[in-house]
Amino acid sequence: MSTGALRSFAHGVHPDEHKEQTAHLPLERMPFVQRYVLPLSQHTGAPCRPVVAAGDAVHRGQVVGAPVGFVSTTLHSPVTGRVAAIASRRHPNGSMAECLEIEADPWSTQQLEPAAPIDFRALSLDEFIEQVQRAGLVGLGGAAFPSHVKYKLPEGRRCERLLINGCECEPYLTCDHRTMVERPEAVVRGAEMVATMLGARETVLGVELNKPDGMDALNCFIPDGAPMRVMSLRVKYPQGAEKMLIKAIFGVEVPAGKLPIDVGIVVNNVGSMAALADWFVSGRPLIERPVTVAGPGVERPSNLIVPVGTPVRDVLRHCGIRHETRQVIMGGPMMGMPLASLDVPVLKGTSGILAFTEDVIDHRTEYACLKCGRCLEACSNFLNPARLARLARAGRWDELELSYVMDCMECGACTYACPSGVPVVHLIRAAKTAIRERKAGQG
Amino acid sequence: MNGDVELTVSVGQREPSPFRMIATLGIAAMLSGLVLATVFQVTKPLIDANKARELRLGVFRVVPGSAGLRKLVLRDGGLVAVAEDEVVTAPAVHAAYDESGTFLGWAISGDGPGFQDTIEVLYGYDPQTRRVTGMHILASRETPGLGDKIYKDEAFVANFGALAIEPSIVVVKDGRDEGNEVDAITGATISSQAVVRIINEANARWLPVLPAEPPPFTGESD
Amino acid sequence: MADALQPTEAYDEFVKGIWKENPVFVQVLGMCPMLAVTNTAVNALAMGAATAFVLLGSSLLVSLFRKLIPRQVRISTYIIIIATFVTVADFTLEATVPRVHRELGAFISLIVVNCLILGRQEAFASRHPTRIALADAAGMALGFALALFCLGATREVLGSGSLFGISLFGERFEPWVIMVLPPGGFLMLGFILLFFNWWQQRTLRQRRAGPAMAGIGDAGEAAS
Amino acid sequence: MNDLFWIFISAMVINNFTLYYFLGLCPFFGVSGQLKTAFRLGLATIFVMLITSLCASFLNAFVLPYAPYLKLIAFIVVIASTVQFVEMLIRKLSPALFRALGIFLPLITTNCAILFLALTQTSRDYTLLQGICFALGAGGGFTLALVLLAGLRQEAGLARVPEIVKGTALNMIIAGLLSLAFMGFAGLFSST
Amino acid sequence: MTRQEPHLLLQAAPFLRRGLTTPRLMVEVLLLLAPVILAAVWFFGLSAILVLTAATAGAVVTEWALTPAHPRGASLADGSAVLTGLILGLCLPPGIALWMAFLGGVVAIGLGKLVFGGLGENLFNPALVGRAFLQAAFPTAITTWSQQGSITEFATVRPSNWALPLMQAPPVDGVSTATPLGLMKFEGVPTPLADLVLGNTAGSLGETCGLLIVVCGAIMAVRRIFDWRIPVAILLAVVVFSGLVWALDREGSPSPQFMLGSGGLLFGAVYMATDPVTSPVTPRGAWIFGIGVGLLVVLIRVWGGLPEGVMYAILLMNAATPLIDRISQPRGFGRGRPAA
Amino acid sequence: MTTTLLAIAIMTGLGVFFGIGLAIAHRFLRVEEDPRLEMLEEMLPGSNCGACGEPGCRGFAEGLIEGRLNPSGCTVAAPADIESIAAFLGVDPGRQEKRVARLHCAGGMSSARQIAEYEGYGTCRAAHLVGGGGKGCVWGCLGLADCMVVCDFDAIRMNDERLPVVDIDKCTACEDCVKACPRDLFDIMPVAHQLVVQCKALLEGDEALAVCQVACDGCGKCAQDAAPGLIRMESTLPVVDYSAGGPASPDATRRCPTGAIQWVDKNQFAKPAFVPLTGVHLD
Ligand SMILES: Cc1cc2nc3c(=O)[nH]c(=O)nc-3n(C[C@H](O)[C@H](O)[C@H](O)COP(=O)(O)O)c2cc1C
Ligand SMILES: Cc1cc2nc3c(=O)[nH]c(=O)nc-3n(C[C@H](O)[C@H](O)[C@H](O)COP(=O)(O)O)c2cc1C
Ligand SMILES: Cc1cc2nc3c(=O)[nH]c(=O)nc-3n(C[C@H](O)[C@H](O)[C@H](O)COP(=O)(O)O)c2cc1C
Ligand SMILES: Cc1cc2nc3c(=O)[nH]c(=O)nc-3n(C[C@H](O)[C@H](O)[C@H](O)CO)c2cc1C
Ligand code: SF4
Ligand code: SF4
Ligand code: SF4
Ligand code: SF4
Ligand code: FES
Repeated sequence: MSTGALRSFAHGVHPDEHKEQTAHLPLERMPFVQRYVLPLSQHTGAPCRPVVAAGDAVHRGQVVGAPVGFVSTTLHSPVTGRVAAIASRRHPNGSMAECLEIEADPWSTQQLEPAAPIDFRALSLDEFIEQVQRAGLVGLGGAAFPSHVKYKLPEGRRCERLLINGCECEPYLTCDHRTMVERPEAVVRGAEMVATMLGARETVLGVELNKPDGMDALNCFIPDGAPMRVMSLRVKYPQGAEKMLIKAIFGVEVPAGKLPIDVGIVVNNVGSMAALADWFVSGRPLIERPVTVAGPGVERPSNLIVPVGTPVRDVLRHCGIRHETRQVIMGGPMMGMPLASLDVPVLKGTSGILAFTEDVIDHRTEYACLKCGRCLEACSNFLNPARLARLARAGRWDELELSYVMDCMECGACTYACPSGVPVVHLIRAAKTAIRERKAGQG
Repeated sequence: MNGDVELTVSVGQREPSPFRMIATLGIAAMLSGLVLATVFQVTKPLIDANKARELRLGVFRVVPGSAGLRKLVLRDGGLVAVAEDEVVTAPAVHAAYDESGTFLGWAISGDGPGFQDTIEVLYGYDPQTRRVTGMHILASRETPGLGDKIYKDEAFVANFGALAIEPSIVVVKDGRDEGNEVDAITGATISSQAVVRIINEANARWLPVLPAEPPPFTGESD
Repeated sequence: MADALQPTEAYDEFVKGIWKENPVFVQVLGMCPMLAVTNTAVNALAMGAATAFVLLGSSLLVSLFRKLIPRQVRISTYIIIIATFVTVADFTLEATVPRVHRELGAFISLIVVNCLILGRQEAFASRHPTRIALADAAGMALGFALALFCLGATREVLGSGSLFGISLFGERFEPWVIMVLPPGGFLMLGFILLFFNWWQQRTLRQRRAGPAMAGIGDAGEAAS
Repeated sequence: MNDLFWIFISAMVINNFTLYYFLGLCPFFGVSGQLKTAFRLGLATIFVMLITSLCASFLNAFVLPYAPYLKLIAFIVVIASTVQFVEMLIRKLSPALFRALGIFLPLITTNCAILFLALTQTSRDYTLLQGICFALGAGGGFTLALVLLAGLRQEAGLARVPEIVKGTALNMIIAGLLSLAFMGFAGLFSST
Repeated sequence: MTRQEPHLLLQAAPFLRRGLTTPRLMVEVLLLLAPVILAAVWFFGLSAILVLTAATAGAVVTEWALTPAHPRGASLADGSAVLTGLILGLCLPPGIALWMAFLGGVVAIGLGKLVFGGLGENLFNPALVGRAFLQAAFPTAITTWSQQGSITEFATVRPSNWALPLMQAPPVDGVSTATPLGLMKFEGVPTPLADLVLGNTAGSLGETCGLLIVVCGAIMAVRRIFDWRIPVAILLAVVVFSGLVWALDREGSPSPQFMLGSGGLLFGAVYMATDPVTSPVTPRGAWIFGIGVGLLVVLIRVWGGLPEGVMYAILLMNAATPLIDRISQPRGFGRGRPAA
Repeated sequence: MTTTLLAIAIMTGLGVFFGIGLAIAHRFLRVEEDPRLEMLEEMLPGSNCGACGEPGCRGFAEGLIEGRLNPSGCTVAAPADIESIAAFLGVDPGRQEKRVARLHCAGGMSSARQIAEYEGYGTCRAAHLVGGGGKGCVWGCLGLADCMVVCDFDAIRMNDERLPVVDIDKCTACEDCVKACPRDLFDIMPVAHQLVVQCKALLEGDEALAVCQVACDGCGKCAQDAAPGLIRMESTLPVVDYSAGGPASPDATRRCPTGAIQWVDKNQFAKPAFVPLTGVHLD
C-alpha cells in the first residue's frame, strides 16, 4: 500500500493540469487509415534497417525494420498492406528522415496473427532482452529509449529496485492514467516480469495524487505479499523525470552524469510495462500506443490507441479539429515539440497530440531577465537557469559547461516560471547542441 | 607608414655584450644625474623662496602682525632653533616676531583625518593669553562647497581669532557663547570637528614642550 | 630610408595623434593623470604642457640615440631619460608657478609612468628618425592636451560654474559638485567616450547607407 | 581612531587609490575582464606595494637626505629593479607561483599607483610601520576595487549594452558608479 | 500538398507559462507603493506631489527619449521607469528644487539603467544611482530637511522647490531642521520611537512612516513579489550588529530600535534592496547580500562621516552582487558542489 | 659642485649596480622556455601597460603563442610591429591559395517555401530546433544570421533575400561560420573552385521543387555536361570533385533547370543591403 506521507522532490513547478478534458475518457481504438509512415528512427540510438522493399506486401505485426547494433530496435508494420515507398519524409522533429511508407490494404481485417504466450520464467536474462528487442519495445515515457538496453545491466551493477513511473506530470496528458485505470493487470504483470528477470527485490509504482483511481486499480492487481507497492506523490512537475522520481520516492540523488542503474534502480513507464506484457502474453509487438488527443483546438478530446505511423492529420481529423487551431504539439505542453506540418506520423514515443487555438497560445513578450530567481526556485536540477540563459545568448560555451549546462534535462520548469518571458530552456537547448557539435568537431 | 620603419628587431638577434648594457645604463644615469643636479641647483633658490613666502604668509595669517620667524625643532626632548633651510626630519614649530623683534606667538602645524583625506592645519598660539590667534589650512581635500568652507568661510575662520583652549576647544552647532567654542559649519560638521580636533591634539603635543622663553629673534629668515 | 621621407609624412604623423589616434579617446592611454588633474581647465592645461615637454624631450633623445641603445636595456634607459625630464619639469613648475604645482601634486611626478610616454618611445621614437619622431610626439602631446582640456573645461564649467576661474553663470548658480569629485571624472570621461563612439558610428552608418556602399572597408576612403 | 588603522582604512576605502585618486587605471581597466586574473593581479599588487614601501623607507632614510632631487629616479630604478629580481627569483624557484602571480609583476612595477605610494609615503613622513599599513591598505583597496569591477564587467558582458556604450565608455561609467558608491565611506572613523 | 492551409505556429516548449509577467510585477509594486506615497503627501503636502512628479517625469522622459526601440517609448509599458522615478522621488527631501528632482530622474534612467541596456541589465539600483548622483552633486540641497507641515499648510509649497533650473534655492532661515539620524549623530539627541514608527519626523518623503512600509513589505513578501530573505537579512543584521555596538557603548551609540526605525532603512530594505535586478538571484546570495547591507549601514551610521548609510550600503552591495552570485551558485542536482 | 658630483656618483652607481645586477640575473636566473616567447616579448613594446587585458607583455606573448590572441590586440605597438609579429607567428596568408566560405543554399525568401511560422528566439540554431524553423526545406538556410554574427571579420552580410553574402575579400577562411551554421551550409573552398552547388536538399524532382524553386532536383544534367568525372551524383545531389576530373567550366551549369549549380565569379548572390549589426538578434 502507499505510504501516507506526501513525498516529493525539491523545487519544481505546478502548472494548471488541464487533465479534466480527457481524464475520464476511456481508451478507444483509432480506426485504420490509408497510409502509414514509419520513420526508421523512432527511438534513441541507431535507426533500424529496412528489411522489406518498396512494393512488398506486409501484414500487421510483421517485422519491417531490423535493429542495427544493440542500441537500436525492431520495427513492425502497424497494418496489413503494401510498402509504397522507402523515402525521405517529414519527421515530427522538423527534419526529413528515411521512412517506410505503407499503404493499408482496405480489404484486410487487420487481425494480428495470434501467437503463443511466452513463459518469461523459462528465459534467461539474455533471452529476455532479445525478446524485448524483438518486440520493438521502447520507453513510452517520452525518450523512446530502447527498453532492452536498459535491462542489459552494465558490468558490476545490480538492479535492486524497479521503479514504475506513473506520474504523468505533463499537463493535458492522460494516456498513462487511462492505462493504469483500464489495464492495471498488464502494468502489474509487465512490472513483475521485469522485476523477476532483473532480480529486483522491490518494485514501486510512483503515482501522483491526482490519479487516485489509477492507484486503486493498480492496488487491486498487486498480488498479496508481492514485493510491490504503489506510492502516492504530491502533484508537481517534473516529478516524472526519472531522477526526480527517484529522489521523491527513495530520497536518493542519482549523481550527475550517472544513470539510475548506478544507484541500483531501473525506471520504466507504466505504458512500457503494459506493452511489455502484451508481447509476452499475446505476441503483440509495439505497433500501437495510447495517445491523448486534447486541447481547445480539438472537438472531441479522446484517449486513443493509435497505430504507430498514423499521420497526425488523420488523428486530428478523427477527433475533429477546429479551424481556429494555430498550433499543434506532439507530446505534452511542457516538453513536447511543435509540429510544422500535420503530415508527420505518430511515433512510438508520442504520448499526446495537443491542438491549441490563438486564445491559449502564449505569445510571450520577452523582457530582459530580471534576475528574480524564480527560475532557480523552479529548477529541480539545482541549476542557475538565468545564468545559463545569459551565457547561452552570449555564446560562452566554456563557462556554460562549467555551470553544468549539460545536466539540464530541458524540463522547461524555469521557462514556465519566468515572468520576463525569457526562452530559458530554448536557449539552453540551443547551447547544448552547439556544445555537442563543438565537442564532436574537436574529438 | 611602411617605408620609414626601421625594424631594429631581427628575430634571434645576438645578445650585445653585458658590458655595453652596463655602459649604456651607466652613461644614461650619469648624464641624468648631471642634468638633475644642475636643474636642482638652478631652481632651488626659487623654490626655497616660494616656500618661505608661503610660510610667512601662513604664519602672518595665524599670528597677526608677525614679520619674522624662527624655526625650532624637537630634539632630545627640547626645542632647538635651527636654520630655516636645514633639512630636518623632526617635527618643527615656528616662533613669530613683529617688526621690532618682539615675540608674538607660536605657529604650530598639525594634521589628522578630515572628512575625506588628511587635513593639515597651521594655527597661531599666544602663550600669554593662552588663546589660539588664528587658523590656516595648509592642505585638505574636503568636498568643494561643503568641507572646503573650513578655509573659504570667513566666519568659520574667524572663530579661531581669539579662541580659548581650556579645557579644550569644542564644536557647537547652535552659535558660540563660550570662549572655547567653535561654531560648526552647517553641512560640514565633520570637517569642522576635524579641524578642532587637530588643534586640540597638536596643543596636547606641543604646549608642554614650548619653552617659556622663546629664542631671541635674529632676523635671519628674511 | 630616412632620406626618402616627404614633408607631408611628418605632417601626417602629427595630425593623427590629434584625432584619429588620439591617445585618450582612441588608444585610452594615460588615464590616471587624465582624470586626476582635470577638475579645472587650468590644471588640465598645465598637465598637458608638462606632459608635452616630457614627451617631446624624451622622443628627441630616444630617436637620436636609438641606434646606440641595446634592446635589452632599452626600457630602463627610456625610463631614466623620461624620469630626468619629469624631474626637470617638476622643479621648473615648482619654481615658477607654485600654486599650480601644488594643485597637481604628485601627478607631475607620475608622468614618468604614464603609459603614453613610454609607449610612444617604444612604439615610435625608438625606430623613427628624429623629425618624424618629434612630429609624432607633438601630435600625441597635442591630442593628449586637447583631451585633458575638454575634460577639464567641462568639469570646471559644470562643477564650479566657471572657466579658467572666471564665473560664467553668476552668483546663484548651483555647482554640480560631483563633477569635481572623482566619480564625476570617471563619468564625464565615460560620456565623452560615449559621444565619440556615437559620432563614429554615425559617420560609419552614413557612409555605409550612402551610394558609396561598394567601398566599404576601402582603404582609400578611410585614408582621406 | 588608532593612527595605523586609520592609515590602512583610509588608503583602502576612503581614499581608494583607484576610485578616489585615479591611480593604476591601466591595469584597473586592462585586467578587470576576468575575475580570476583580476584577483591575482590584486594579490601581486599588494606584494609589490609592500616591496615599494620598504624600498621607499630605505631610500628615505639613507639616500634621499643627501640628494632629494633624485627622489623620482631613485624610486623608479630601485623599485623596478627590486621587483625584477624578485620576479626572476620566483620564476626560478616556483614556476607555479610565477604563473599565478609573478607574471603580473612587470605590469605593476611601472605603474603610477606604486610610484604614488612611494611619493606619498615620503611626503607624509610615514614611519616604516605606517608605510607598511599604507601599502597594505592601498594594495587591498586596489584589489577590492579591481575585483568588484571585474565582477561587474563580467555581468555587463552578458547584458545587451548598446553598441555605442560598449567598451571603455562602459568601463568608465561602471568605475564612476563604483566610485560614487565608495563615497559612502567618506569620513569613516574620522569623527571618533 | 494541394490544400492551402494556414501556417502552424512554431514556438519552443514549454507552451504554458505562469501568469505573472514583468509588467504585472511592476504594477503590483506600484500598488504597494501607493500607501507610502499617500503618507508622503499627508506629511509633506503639495511639495511631495511636486517632487514625486518631477522625479517621475525625469525618469519617463529619459526612457522615452533614449530608447531606440521602434515604437519610441515602448519600454515604458513595463512600468519600471515610473517605478524608478517614484522610488527616487520618495527618497528625496521635500524641499528639494524640482529641477534637481527632474535631473535625478534623468540620471537614474540614463546613467543607472539605459547605458547598461535597459530593464534588467543594470548593475546598480537606478533610483539610487539618481539619488547618489544628486547627493554628490548638490550635497547641501539634499541634506537640507524641512519640517513636516500641518494639514492647514497642505497647499503651501516649500519655496526651495521653485528654484530656477541650475540655480540655487533662495536661502530660507528657520525652516530647515535635522533628521533623527542627524540629530543623533551630530548632537546626540535621540528621537522617540513612536515618532519614528508613525512618521512624525523630518526626512525624505517616503521614509518617515515606518509602520506603513513594514505592512506593505509584508504583503509583498507574502505575495512573493520579492525575495523575503533580503529585507529580513538586512533588518536582522542591523539589529544584531547595532545591538552589539550598543551593548558595548550605551552612551555614545544609538539603540537598535532607533537604528531600525530611523532614516531610510525600512524603505531601503523593503523597496530598494529588493530590486531583483541588482540583488543576487540565489537564495544563499540573498542572505549574504542582506547581511552585507545591514553591516554597512551600521558601519556608516556609527563610524562614518555621513548620518545615513542605507543608500551607499545598497549601492556597495549592488557592486558586490556579481561576486556574491558567483560564490552562491546552486549546487547542481547529484553533484553536491556548486557550479563554477 | 659637490651636489653635481654627488648626483653623478649616485646615479652612475645606481645605473651600474643595477646594470650589473640585471646582467648577472639574466645569466644565472634563466629559465628554459619556449624560445619564441622571449623573441615575442622583445618584439612587443614592453611597456607592460595591461591595456590588452593580459598580465603584461609577457602574458600577451603567451597568448599569441597559444593562438588565443591576435597581434592587433596590443594598442601600444606600432602597426608595422604588429605586422612583423604576425609574420613571425606564421600567420602568412601569402603562400596559400585564397580560400573562402561558400554557401550551399540559394533558397532565399522569395524562392523557398515556408510551411510554418516560427516565433521565438531569433537565431538559426534556436529556430532549427523548433520544428526545423518552419522552412519547407529542412536543409536550407534559415536566414537568421548566426553566421553573420559569428564572423569576426565582418565578412558576412545578410541580403534582401535573407541569405548570407560572404565578401570574399574580407573572408579569411577561419571556419567560424562553418561551425556556427546549424544546417552545415558553409564550406571553405578555394576561390578557384568556381563551380558551387547551391543546394543541400536530399529531395528529387517535384518533391524538391515543392519546397524551393531553386532546389537541386537531382536531374544529373550537370554531371553529364561537365568534364568526365568532375561531377558525380551522390544520392540526389551533384558533387564536384576537382581531383577526379576537369577542367571545370561554366558549361556544367548551362542546362541546370533550377540554377542550383552556379559558376561563381566573386561573391555569391546579390550585394546585400545594409543591415545594421545589431537588431537582428533582438527581435
Ligand atoms: C547512452 C545511454 C545509455 C543508457 N544506458 C542505460 C542503462 O544501461 N541502463 C538503464 O537503465 N538506462 C540506460 N539509459 C537510459 C536512461 O536511464 C533514460 O531512461 C533514458 O535516457 C530516457 O530517460 P528520460 O526519458 O528521462 O529522458 C541510457 C541512456 C543513454 C542515453
Ligand atoms: C522533464 C521530464 C518529465 C518526464 N515526465 C515523465 C512522466 O510524466 N511519465 C513518465 O513515464 N516518464 C516521464 N519522463 C521520462 C522518465 O524520465 C523516464 O525516462 C521514463 O520514466 C523511463 O521509462 P521508459 O523508458 O519506460 O519510458 C520524463 C522525463 C523528463 C526529462
Ligand atoms: C557628497 C557629500 C560630501 C560631503 N562633504 C563633506 C565635507 O567635506 N565635510 C563635512 O564635514 N561634511 C561633508 N558632508 C556632509 C556630512 O556628511 C554631514 O552630513 C555633515 O557634516 C553634517 O553636518 P550638519 O549636521 O551641519 O548637517 C558631505 C556630504 C555629502 C553627501
Ligand atoms: C520588488 C521590486 C523592487 C524594485 N525596486 C526598485 C528600486 O529600488 N529602484 C528602481 O529604480 N527600480 C526598482 N524596481 C524596478 C525595476 O526592477 C528596476 O527599475 C530595474 O532595476 C530596472 O532594470 C523594483 C522592482 C521590483 C519588482
Ligand atoms: S529546463 Fe533545465 S534549467 Fe530549466 S528547470 Fe529544467 S533542468 Fe532546470
Ligand atoms: S525567472 Fe526569468 S527573469 Fe527571473 S531570473 Fe529566471 S530567467 Fe531571469
Ligand atoms: S547560419 Fe546557416 S542557416 Fe543561419 S543564416 Fe547562416 S547559413 Fe543560413
Ligand atoms: S566566419 Fe570566417 S570563414 Fe566564415 S565568412 Fe567570416 S571569415 Fe569567412
Ligand atoms: S597611467 Fe596610471 S597605470 Fe597607466
